[in-house]
Amino acid sequence: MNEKTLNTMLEKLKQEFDISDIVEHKPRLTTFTVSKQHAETLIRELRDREAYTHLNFMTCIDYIEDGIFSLVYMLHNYGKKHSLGVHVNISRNGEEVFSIHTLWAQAWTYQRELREMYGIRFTDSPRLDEDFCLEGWDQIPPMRREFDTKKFSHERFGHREGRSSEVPREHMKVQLYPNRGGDEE
Amino acid sequence: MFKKSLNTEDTLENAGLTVEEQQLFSNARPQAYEPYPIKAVEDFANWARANSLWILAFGTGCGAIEMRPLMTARFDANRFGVAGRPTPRQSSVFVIGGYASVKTLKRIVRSYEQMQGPKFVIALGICPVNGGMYFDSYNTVNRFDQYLPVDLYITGCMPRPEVLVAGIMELQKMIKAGKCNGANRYVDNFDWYKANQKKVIKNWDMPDYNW
Amino acid sequence: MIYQSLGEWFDKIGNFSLTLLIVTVYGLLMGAFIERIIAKVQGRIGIPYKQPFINVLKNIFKRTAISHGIMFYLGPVFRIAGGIGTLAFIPVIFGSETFSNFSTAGDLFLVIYFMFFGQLGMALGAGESGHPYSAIGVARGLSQMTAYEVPFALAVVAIVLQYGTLSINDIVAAQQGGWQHWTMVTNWPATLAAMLAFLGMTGYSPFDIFLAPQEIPIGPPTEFHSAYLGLLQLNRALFGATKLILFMNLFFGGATGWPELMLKTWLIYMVAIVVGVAFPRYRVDQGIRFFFKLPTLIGIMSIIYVQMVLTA
Amino acid sequence: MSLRDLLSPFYVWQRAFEKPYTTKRPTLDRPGAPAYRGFHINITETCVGCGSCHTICQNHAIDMVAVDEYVGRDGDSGLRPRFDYGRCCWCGLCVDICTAGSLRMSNEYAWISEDPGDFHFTAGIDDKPWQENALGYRRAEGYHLYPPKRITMPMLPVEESVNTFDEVVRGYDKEQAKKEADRCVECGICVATCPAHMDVPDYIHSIRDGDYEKGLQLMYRTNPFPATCGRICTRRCESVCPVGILGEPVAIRWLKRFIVDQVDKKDYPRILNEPIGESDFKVAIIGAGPGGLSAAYYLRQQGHAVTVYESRASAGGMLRYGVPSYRLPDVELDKDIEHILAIGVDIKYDTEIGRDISFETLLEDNDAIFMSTGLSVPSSMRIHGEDHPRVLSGLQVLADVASGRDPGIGKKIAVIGGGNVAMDAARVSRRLGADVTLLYRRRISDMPADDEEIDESQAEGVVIVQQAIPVEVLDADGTERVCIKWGEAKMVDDPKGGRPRPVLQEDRMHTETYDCIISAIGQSSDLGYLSSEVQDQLAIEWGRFKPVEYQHTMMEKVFVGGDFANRTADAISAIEDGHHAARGINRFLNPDAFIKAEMQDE
Amino acid sequence: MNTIDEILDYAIDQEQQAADFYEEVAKNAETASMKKILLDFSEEEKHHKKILQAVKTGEHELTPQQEILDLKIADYLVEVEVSKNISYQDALIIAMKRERAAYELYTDIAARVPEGHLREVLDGLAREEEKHKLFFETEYDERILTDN
Amino acid sequence: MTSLNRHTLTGHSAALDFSQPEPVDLSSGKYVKLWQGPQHPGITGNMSLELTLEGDTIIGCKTHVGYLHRGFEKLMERRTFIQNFTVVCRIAVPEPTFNEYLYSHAVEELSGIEIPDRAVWLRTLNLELMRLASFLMWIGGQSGAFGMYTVPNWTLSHRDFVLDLFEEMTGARIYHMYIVPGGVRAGLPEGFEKRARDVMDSTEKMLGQVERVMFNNAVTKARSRGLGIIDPEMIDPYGIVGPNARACGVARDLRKDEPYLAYDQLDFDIITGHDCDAYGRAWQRLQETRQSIDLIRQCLDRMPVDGPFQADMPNVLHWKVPAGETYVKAECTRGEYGYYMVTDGSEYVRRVHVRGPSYTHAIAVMERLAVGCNIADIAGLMVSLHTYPPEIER
Repeated sequence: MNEKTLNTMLEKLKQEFDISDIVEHKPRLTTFTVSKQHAETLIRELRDREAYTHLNFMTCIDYIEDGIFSLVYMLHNYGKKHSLGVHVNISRNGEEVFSIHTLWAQAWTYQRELREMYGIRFTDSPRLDEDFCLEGWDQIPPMRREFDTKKFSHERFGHREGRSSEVPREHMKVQLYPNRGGDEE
Repeated sequence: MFKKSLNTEDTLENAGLTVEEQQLFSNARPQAYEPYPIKAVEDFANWARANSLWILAFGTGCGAIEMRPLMTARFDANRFGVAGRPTPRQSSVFVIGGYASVKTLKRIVRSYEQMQGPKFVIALGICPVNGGMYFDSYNTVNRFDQYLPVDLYITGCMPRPEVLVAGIMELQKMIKAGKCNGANRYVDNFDWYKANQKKVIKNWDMPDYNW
Repeated sequence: MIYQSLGEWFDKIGNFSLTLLIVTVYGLLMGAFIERIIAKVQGRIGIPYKQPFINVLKNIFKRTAISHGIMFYLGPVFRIAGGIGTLAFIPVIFGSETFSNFSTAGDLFLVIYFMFFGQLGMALGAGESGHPYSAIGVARGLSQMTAYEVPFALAVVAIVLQYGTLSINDIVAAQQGGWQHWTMVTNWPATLAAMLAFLGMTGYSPFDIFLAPQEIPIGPPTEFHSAYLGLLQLNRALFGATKLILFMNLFFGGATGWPELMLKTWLIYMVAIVVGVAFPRYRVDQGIRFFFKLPTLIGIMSIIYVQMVLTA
Repeated sequence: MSLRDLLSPFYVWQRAFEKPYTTKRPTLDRPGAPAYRGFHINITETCVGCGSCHTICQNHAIDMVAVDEYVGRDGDSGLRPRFDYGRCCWCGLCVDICTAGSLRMSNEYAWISEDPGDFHFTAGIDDKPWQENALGYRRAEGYHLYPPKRITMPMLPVEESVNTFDEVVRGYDKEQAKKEADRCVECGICVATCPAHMDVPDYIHSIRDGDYEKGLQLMYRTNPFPATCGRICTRRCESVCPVGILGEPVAIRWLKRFIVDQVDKKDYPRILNEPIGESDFKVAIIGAGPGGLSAAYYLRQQGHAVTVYESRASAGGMLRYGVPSYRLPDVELDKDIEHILAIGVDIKYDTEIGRDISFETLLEDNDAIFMSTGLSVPSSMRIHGEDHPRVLSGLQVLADVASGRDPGIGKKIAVIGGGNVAMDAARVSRRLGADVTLLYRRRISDMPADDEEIDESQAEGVVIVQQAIPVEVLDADGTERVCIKWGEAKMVDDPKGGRPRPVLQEDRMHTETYDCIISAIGQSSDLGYLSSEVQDQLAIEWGRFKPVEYQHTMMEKVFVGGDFANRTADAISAIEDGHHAARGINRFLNPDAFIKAEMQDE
Repeated sequence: MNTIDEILDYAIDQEQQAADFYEEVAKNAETASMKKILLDFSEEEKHHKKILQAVKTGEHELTPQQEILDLKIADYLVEVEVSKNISYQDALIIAMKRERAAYELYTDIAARVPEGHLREVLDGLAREEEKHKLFFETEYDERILTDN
Repeated sequence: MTSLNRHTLTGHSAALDFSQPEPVDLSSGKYVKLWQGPQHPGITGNMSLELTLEGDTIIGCKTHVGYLHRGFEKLMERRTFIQNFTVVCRIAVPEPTFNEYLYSHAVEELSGIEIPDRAVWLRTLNLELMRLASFLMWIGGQSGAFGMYTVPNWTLSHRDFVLDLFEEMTGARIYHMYIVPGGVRAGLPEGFEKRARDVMDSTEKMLGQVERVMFNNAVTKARSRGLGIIDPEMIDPYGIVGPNARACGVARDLRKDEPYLAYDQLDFDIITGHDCDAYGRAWQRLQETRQSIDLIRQCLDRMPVDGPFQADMPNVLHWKVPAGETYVKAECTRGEYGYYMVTDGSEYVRRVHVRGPSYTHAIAVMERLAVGCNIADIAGLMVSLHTYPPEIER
């Protein structure tokens, strides 16, 4: 997509919507952040007006340190061969989000997955509470960053015993120079 | 008939099932397989079992990908008496194709219990041994032998069809020698296995035993 | 059927048992042989000849820990009874006292009855298993059977009319004296109709939907296992061979010795195989449609042919 | 439904008359491809147990386990990888990363067992049938998971360097240092080999993080001479660096130097901010070389009153008087020394024991003594004519130059020896404008001097004559000059082992005249300041101190260290001796504290 | 010195003298460490003596044909005076020079006697002394000529 | 019953009607609920369909996945960049190299690494071989789903010959782990080109036979004509990509649209079809298989024989990729396969999202197309969409 048309479009959108952090990652991919209030309309506009008709995927990034989930809607315009990544930041603690299942047929599947993996609720999204990948999950949603999968796996599934490993450096210290080296007594 | 015998002493509760569902499943404990009293008969039976291994067509993990070449022209396992069988009732070998997610484990347990003895389990790949690639995954079990008895392990990721053939031959040898008694182990340690299964399968909405 | 003495009865039964054994073993062997031919087409080697026997033995040695009620037991029993019954009234070797079985004047009707009997019994047993796949398989099997029985029945009627007898032995006798006397030549439309029905009868592609592992596993015997399955397998071998013998008798001049029988039945079987490996399977509705079209037409034609041409 | 669609499928029968696709004996006929990634092979002899395979394995399939056979070899952790085939995914990353190139994979792939606990083995140690397989995966030529080549160090061009005493090595910039630090695999094998056991991987890590202050703190934990060692260390660490097995070792010394270069001297107190303990003890230290000052630094940290006695006018010992400033500028040495003194170490210059103050008095007045007087006496060649006035010692020449005196060497000189002192003498002489010939008994490859030194000196125009045994020094008749007679040597293998020994060939003698001859064949210690009784009490055997724990001697209060005691004759061992002695003195002074601590540990 | 036994006796005596020499020097040595070294040398000589005694009784055989490595260090070093505060380097030089002298002595004698058993014994003794010299030369090569 | 959402192809609105079918009253006895899978040979991989039947006709279908869920996206967050490349290939077993390529490409893009020319060609060859192998298996699967077991035996054998090539080239049959961030792991072994050409020749010959046997087949046509018709209107709203879309005449192929690797130097055209049914899709894939063979031959012709196959790389043990965000995609056998990667400058990746085409094909599209199908056709329909569960659930 040539730069000029892209910029024109972004300028236009900027006037109408609350858009920030526009980054052009490569000629065929631009991302920006839009406020939650404007997001649904913006995405619909992009689909209907700007011909970003293909939803590549929809996903979520957990910025635990900022306390937000960043929802990502990757839209593609086949005509211009250009992808737009729309970030929508929401709070990590149980904020409900608009659903786009009326825009794309597969969107509710993504939303069902995000509900399961992050615990995000989408308003009126069909079959939202059905199990998707997990069954009988009794922990915090696993894709949240505070969930420690290794620890969980070790506790619940256990490992075969009979394994132990030495650290070369420590091993050599014990074997070769037990009283020397950096450790102050 | 078996399924109605709800009041025998050594029964399982199958708690958690609705009353209608309880009627659908047996409550009787599984019983160990007793060899025929005459050794020659048992040996003959074992020979027949060894040479007619029907594998349950349940691709539980990546391992399923190598089952296809195995069963088709390149490796043609049919000539070793191996055949795929789509129903657990008729199968005698369960091939665990690698990792088992918790959700699949539930189905594996159920399918395994539906198989009629003597039955054998081959575990493919590294994941059933010690977690393999997914030792830290929250959704796959690490030690398959905690949940079902395994007769033979074939390591590799994935094990090639050639090793599968070798494994099948090894299994045949073991069966002929009468050494393959994983199913009896399952019966003997039934409560232990069930406890382990229930430890990881959290929504236990299936019967404890459903043969 | 009136026999002189009880001793003759015993002789008969003994002879029949021998026939039964030979035909079953032959059926199993033929199964392996056919499997190997299919394997060859698929670029494989295929099962060893002993495999069907081992499979049956293995299944019989297998433990059973499950039942779905009396009818479930009876399914395989009915089925094998159907198989044995069918064979019982077919003269296997023409002109041989030992291998003529209980063939009598109206045996053709009995044979056709027994052919149905087994299927229905099986259907009842499978239905009792309670498995939805069984039920679907049974529905498919029965509807397909109904479909292929039409051309088959028409063909049989045609030859009954042609030879004016209901005795298989007589029908075979009428075809003696060289290939030009075989029904295949004398009444080719009936043979054609019957052979098309035969495709459906053998359960190879394109008419194997009721046993299909892909579409629904594995049809009526989904729940059958161990010895029940062993019986079904035995029956499949026996019944398969019996059907071939019947077709051979009705349309291909029968056989005067075992080698002839084997060659002819194998060739007949090959018809199903030649078609079977080349085609996928029809859905059951497509199968029914198929049988109700061309084969039925040919069947009707064969009767007309008999009436107009042969008896004219 | 066309007729074609009915007939065309029968083509299927064509296949029936062709050869089947089936492999006849699948278990025998199909070995893995030549580069198949099958079961692991480890050449345990080559393996150094660096544990990179363990680190890179995402499945934690590799354990490093001790193999007794290999424990205690230099540059070898004594560990070998043990594989868990309940984890391994045969990605071969371990093979790719293997620093020693010892790990590879066979093309064997069949392992069947009834017991899931079976699938462990230590490759190369446990007997497995595939150990000898010639085929299997190897890392491809030209494929690396870490850069095998070192970042080139910027140097003063030879044309310039030969004319100046300015530092030759310019030091890395940040970008270069980061890149070089990146090459480290963090195995820590160097830590064992480093006499001071410095936390090499950790301070290299701090370079990658850009946290030089942390790096400095780490270095001072084991070595109070980082600026010095960053320039002139003999870097035994680099000789065992696993990265150097197949490529070039990580430039550990230059990275150390880089950290020091990044930190301004005036920030030292803030960054290091050593806690100074409370103590009433007095410790005397004889010799302000690296050993003595190192001991002083660590003793001072414990709060002891430390006094260093130095016979010369400046501290630093050999570092100042033996190492020329183009290798170690005084300002860098001072950076280290000044910080040591800054934490409260008292130093008395121009004070010679035995002359200004007696050893016995010292012993009397202090609670402990640490002696580290180094090797100050040049070894004599013990050949005829050696006492010729134009035969100078290398040490003397270097000390003269360091002190700013003219050693008066002339225009054409010969240096005898092959160690670092010889190299230094030769290169200093070049800088003073002389033509230098270096005579060495053995081959260049046998030289104990650093390879870099040898290369650089040759680049600077030093002519090295190898296998030349000096036999006699002669007067050059009627001149101020001197003649040396030397014979060619041939190298003979010693049947009892050891390196090949040079044997003089009497029929191949040469004589050459020089302005002077600098002898630098070795040094020995001067025990002159110790009375013979003291010497007896110290129980020196075969020219060495009897080894006792923590640098303690047989005398109660006396600890020794440095070249004086250990004979390895490099700064870093002296530093560690000092550190270790400090530890020993501490234990000696506060035995209760240690007993208590040890009891608590148990 | 005509018989083999006589020659061997002489050699044994020489070794004893050497041992005595080192003991004497050790007595006068200033430091205990140097004393220890010299006494070690003396022990070494006593060990040589034992070997020769064993040769005499036939328990040990001399090896006259053996090639002994000659490092020739003793050849070009200066003579050293025995003194009280003698260094290790000097002690080694003295020792190797003594062994060299003994070696030369036996070689000389051997050259004068006719070929035969006697000569073989003398040659063997020469080799033996050469071995001793090598011991000291190696020590010198290793510890003194360290080149650094 | 009236509320049941029976999709028809009349009118445009049908394509945009995404509403879920309302649950039926099972106790009425009029309907049967039937589970197909996970233990079922007619299912592509380990997944299951919850079917509601009225007679033989499906009136409701729900896809259930998760049997193969291993939490890759989570696992990748706690593995270093080099370690991840061994993990990703497990996401899609029949074509692992697409994962390897996309993962490596995303990492390279974020860290600004340019791979050498030879690596570009080796990757292209690898991906095309993978496409061929995958298509061969698919042809077998489609044929098997309709009950013809001859063709699977042939195609799977030839797939195995391609796997043999992989084994030589990469050192493994299934999980090649060949495309590594920074390039590839090795060059081609000696004699590879000839062996590859032999396999291409025999596969091409076999494909001819398959066309005669399977495609010009009255029964196949009877089964697959008119089965699972995708209305071209559905393509965007349902996110249908790859051969499924191209079979409807929509010329979308990332190899042409947004060329990656060496595809802009290869000579090929986008193949499109006009039958939107299962047969059309099968035909489309057969043609693409042939195209793939052609592309492999082109790759072999133009493969540089020497030169580096790995870019200059940092030490991977502590490799930090600069903070950034990217979405890379490639045309796999099923269509757009994409990796969305977010890094935060540490040694670990912040987030990876793997977009597999089956995500839409097997759930939204499948659930819709299944309605109105005969129960016997469900396996054929599913295979014709070329779904593969592990890439849905990861």
